[in-house]
Amino acid sequence: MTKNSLKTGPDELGYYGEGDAAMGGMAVGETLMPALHELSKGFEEAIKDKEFLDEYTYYCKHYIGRPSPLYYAENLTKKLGGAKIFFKQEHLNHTGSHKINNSLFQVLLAKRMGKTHLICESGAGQHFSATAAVAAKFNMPLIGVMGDIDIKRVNQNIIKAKHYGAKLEAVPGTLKEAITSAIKIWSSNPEYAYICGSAVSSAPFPKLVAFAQSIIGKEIREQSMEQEGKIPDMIVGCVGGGSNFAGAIYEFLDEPNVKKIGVEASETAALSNGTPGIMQGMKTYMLQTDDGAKSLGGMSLGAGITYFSVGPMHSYLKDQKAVSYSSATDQEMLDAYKMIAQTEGICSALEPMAGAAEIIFRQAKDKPKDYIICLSLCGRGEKDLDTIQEHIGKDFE
Amino acid sequence: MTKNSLKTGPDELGYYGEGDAAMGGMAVGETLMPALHELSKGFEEAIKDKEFLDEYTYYCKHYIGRPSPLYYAENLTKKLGGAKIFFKQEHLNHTGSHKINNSLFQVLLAKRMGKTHLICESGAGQHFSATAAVAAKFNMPLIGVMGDIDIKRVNQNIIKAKHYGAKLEAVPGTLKEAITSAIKIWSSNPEYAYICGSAVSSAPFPKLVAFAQSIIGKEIREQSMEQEGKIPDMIVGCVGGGSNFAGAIYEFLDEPNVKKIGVEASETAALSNGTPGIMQGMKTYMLQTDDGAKSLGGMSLGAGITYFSVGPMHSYLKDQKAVSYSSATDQEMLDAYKMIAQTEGICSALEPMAGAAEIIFRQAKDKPKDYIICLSLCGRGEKDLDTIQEHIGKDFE
Amino acid sequence: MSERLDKIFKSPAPKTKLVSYFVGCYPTPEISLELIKEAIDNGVSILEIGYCTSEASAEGPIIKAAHDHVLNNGHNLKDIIKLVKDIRDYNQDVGIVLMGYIANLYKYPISKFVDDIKVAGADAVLVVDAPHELKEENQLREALNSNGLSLIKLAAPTTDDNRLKDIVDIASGFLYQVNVSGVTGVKSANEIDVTNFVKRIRNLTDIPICSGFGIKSPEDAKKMANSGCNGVIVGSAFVKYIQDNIENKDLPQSLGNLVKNFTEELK
Amino acid sequence: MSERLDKIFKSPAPKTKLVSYFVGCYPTPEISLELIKEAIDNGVSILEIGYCTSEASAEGPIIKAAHDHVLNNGHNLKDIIKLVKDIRDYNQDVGIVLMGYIANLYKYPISKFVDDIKVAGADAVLVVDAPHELKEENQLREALNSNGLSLIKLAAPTTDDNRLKDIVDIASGFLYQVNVSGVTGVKSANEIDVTNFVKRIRNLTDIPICSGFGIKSPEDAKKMANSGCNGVIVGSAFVKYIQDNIENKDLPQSLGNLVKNFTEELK
Ligand SMILES: Cc1ncc(COP(=O)(O)O)c(C=O)c1O
Ligand SMILES: Cc1ncc(COP(=O)(O)O)c(C=O)c1O
Repeated sequence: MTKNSLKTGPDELGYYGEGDAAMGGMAVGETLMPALHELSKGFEEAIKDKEFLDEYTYYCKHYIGRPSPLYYAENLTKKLGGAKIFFKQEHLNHTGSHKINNSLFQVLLAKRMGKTHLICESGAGQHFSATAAVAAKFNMPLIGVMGDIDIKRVNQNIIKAKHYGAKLEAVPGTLKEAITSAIKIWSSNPEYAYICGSAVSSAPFPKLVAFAQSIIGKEIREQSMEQEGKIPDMIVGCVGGGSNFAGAIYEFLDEPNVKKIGVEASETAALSNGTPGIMQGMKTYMLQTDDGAKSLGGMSLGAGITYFSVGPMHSYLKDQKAVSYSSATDQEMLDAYKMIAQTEGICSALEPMAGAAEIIFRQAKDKPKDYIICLSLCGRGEKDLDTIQEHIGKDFE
Repeated sequence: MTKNSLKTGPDELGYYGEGDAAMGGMAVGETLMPALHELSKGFEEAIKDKEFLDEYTYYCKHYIGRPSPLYYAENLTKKLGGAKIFFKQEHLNHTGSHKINNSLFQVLLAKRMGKTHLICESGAGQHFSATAAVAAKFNMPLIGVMGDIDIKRVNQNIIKAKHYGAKLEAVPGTLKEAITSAIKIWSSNPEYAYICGSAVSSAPFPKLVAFAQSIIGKEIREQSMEQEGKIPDMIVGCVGGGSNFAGAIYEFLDEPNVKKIGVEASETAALSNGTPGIMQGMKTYMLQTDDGAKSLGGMSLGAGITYFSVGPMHSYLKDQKAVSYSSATDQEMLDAYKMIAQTEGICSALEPMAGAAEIIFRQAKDKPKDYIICLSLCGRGEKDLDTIQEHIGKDFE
Repeated sequence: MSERLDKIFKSPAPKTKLVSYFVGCYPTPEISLELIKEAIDNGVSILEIGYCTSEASAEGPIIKAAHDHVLNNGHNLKDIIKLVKDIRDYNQDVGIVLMGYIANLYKYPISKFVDDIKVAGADAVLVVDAPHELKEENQLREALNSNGLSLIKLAAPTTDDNRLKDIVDIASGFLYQVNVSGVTGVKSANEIDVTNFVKRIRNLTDIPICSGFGIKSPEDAKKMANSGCNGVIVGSAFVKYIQDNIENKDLPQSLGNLVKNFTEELK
Repeated sequence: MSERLDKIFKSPAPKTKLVSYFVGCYPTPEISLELIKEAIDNGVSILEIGYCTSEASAEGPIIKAAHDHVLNNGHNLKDIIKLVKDIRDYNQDVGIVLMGYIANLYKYPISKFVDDIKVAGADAVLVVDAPHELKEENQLREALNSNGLSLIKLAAPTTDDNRLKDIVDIASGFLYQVNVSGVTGVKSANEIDVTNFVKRIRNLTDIPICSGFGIKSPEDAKKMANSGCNGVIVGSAFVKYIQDNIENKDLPQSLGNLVKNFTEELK
């Protein structure tokens, strides 16, 4: 890694960038600091261990079903009449989203580190059901924490996690409350492994999660070269905590010719509308009151991107002007869902439809026909069917 | 193909085997006979057209996400303590089952034949949602027929199909009533393409569907050779109409060393408990009254294998003693579901759990450790979560 | 080849024969016989007596409901053959065609079926889902032919000339010309289409042609009679009438009147 | 380093200091001040005045409920600093530690925060989620130190000796020894564990040690005092008492009595 690479960060203490502007860090209670250092060490050792990496690759292939295809969305492309649009089909992964790349990696790491119990938080329940699947596979008990608002709207993931043998801990609220609660449970059981679901929280999680998800971008490069003879001109993904998008762009961070757009839910668009703050273990852009006392932000239909804050790598990349960040409304996501269901026969989760909306309504049309846009299509729609029916069900009658 | 190959059949009129014992044929009304001959011709031409086959292969890879992994179910293997068990992970396909292999093939064929409208029937709704996805992708209107009992229990598939733009036609009953109704609709619109969902009905469907699904077995061979250095000793799959199992075993039909077991639902075990008859377009084993006036059979929890009859290829293979057929009860399927969810972290559809039950309760234990059993894990469980909760939900509390 | 059917079509009157479909044993064996007697008395030339199967693939909702009723009452092909015998005992001139699906015949099995219906006095059999591609059709056709009975073949609007040639080559008794694609009792037949279709068949064969599907009223029947066909087939219209008046004590008589309305137009 | 804290720990009486945690401005700024005055009058040596953040990650249900109450009433760090000033006006000897999370300080921002609390009369700050790995901890610590104030550091059961060395090296005022892993007010502290932990710390430093988490009753406090620590910290027990008696007009006085029950055991 070169000195001027965007891939070098974060430093040992989890900082992306330097000086006061650095993002990330470790803002947690003393009880967990040893666990975080242990995890850092375990992570750095593991990724030098070829056997471990081979094990990860093995299960990526056989259990998750990787590589996920890079799919030319021909009908959507023609409908929009501009850029050539590709979907990175993460929704075809076992358990239905990109989350399992990370769950698998972290559970394998926990196993390597001799951990026997797991905790996780979840927003859309994708991370919970993915981690529960992997936990079953590696025979470790799991407690998953979720907000009651999310529990209602993504019920299937809860049932699946339960069938895999995981226990659910319900708290009032959504993802941010689940994260705070998960940290509390971890503090009470610091010998457990906390399987963090996005590129958020204290170091080393943002780095570790981005590492696990970076397989997405590596495959995009290979597949795009093989299929199109070049890498994409633009990569777009939704951003909740930012893990799928981090995974999609990491490979291309040092290639400024690849334009990168992360799309948040407009109700919780930390990068577009927030300011730097320190909450939930990290310094990063977030929506909070001026005095720093309260997190803010409304509700998006995308349960997994209803998060007032964002992973620190993205705050850094925003400050570096290396990546652009925008946001999409509920209506835009629903419109994108409908268009993609009907043109491509893909029932997507709502979260990635934030990215799709950016492409459909703002990016594709005015681009030349050989301009390649790759969308991280990071989740399938089963969990959102009730929500979609409730809002635009009549459109399909 | 050699004269004595089990792969040669069926003959031009759709018969598997010879003389009075031959199974299959074309037992449909005159109105549809020309359409069936046209389809036969279209099929035979298409499979000689490299461009067409390449197109199928292309979408298998990019749209469906093939190859599906051949996954070593290590925990289940250890739990049972006998044979080495592999899952052919068809549940990871786009739309969640093997059905899309066939939907894709038939819709591409329909397109090649200049068809503009599609009809299909469905039991578990997997074939409906898969065909609806492909229909959306190739921009063809689709009418799907389902029994009202099934519509209730696999509701998510109906919603997805609707989102893809398909129309649902509800009839009282389950799969058999849906098939009869679909044929009636086709008779009224013989210029439509009927996308038959299993290896059943009049010729050329059994052959055509088995051809489309045979990609499963081809991949099993390659993957098993690569991973294990040999082909499986046994292949097990559930049998409703028999398409996933046909697809899994076709490749190995002329290899008697590969033991093959098809597992029906015990309530509708046509091959174990039925006699030859002619209904729904084909001569085959079926459950019917002695006088041939009424189809019989109870209800299984596996919507997709609640079928009183079975594809004629299987009847032929049974008569030839080339393949064994057994059956599994609801309780066995539920037990297998639970075991696989908890040991492997896979939430399977109930149908393939008929095959899993055969392996778990009757095949694996007394086999040597290097004996390879491959299960066709042909569908994911989301559609069945309500049913599972209703029956064994409390087991997971 | 059935001599009785031959004789019926050779007879100049009525100009156009009325072929009427009844679901055998519907609503009960006794009433079914009464209805059929009235039909005979009011000028029907040929009776199609339907036997039932649960997976019938060519029946619209009207006939399906009648089939379900008979199946639920437990009457099967044996009862239908008995009905045929009773009809034949009542009348020796009317043509009797057993009509249904291959499922029941296969199980009967076929050779015994032919023996039994011959004894009962039937003239022909029409099997909806037994095209000549089907082995059992070949067996049945051979058994019928060698017993002086007919297998009634169908020609559909989708049947092209090549295939039509094959069909008329093996047709016996009369050719059942299906007017519209689809199930019974739903679509209406179009006069011009039917006329053209009759012409297309006439170019290939002299066999009597009976035109069926989509004939709902005496007026329809009259129009279709102009197409050049030798007979018109009415099914759902009669079954529907029976359904609608099932509680009516005078049903046989009133059905007879309805049949007369048709036969009057076809004289 | 705060001279006042130094003086408190150098003073021989009480033998074990009572450090009591109150949620600042809870239930209201006025009552909060009354409660704290009573605590002072009943022998508390050091006050921890909690300021609130919505994402507090170390608080159990009791303190979380109080935090939510204060946040919902719209009181923020500024109001807490005003409360500190009022307390200091009332009493010049009691130690005052502001306790909370880095979120609010960062936004204040830190340098101004230190200026303001110095003026208000606080002695130290304890930031739950600011380990020495955090840049803002370093800034805060430096600013406090150069203003004669202390940053209170924590040692947890999970902190190993190597890390403990780093912590005691930078500790000031006293060391907050966390007795149990977890959130406030849930688990109970175990006497033997605490004694061993105090010994482990004592091996490395002479800094006063205050032992907190899991001390629920005067008896608990007395037991913990035997561990060799210099102070015991009681938080949830007082907050819970306030919660349970929030409607009580005599709450300040009765809280004072409760505090006295503790201080009596620690003399
Ligand atoms: C389908 C899906 N997409 C996206 C996200 C957002 O997470 P991230 O920003 O970490 O990719 C989630 C989180 O639950 C999700 O389930
Ligand atoms: C998941 C699944 N498995 C199996 C089947 C049975 O079909 P077949 O026997 O054709 O494979 C179905 C049919 O709907 C299905 O959905």
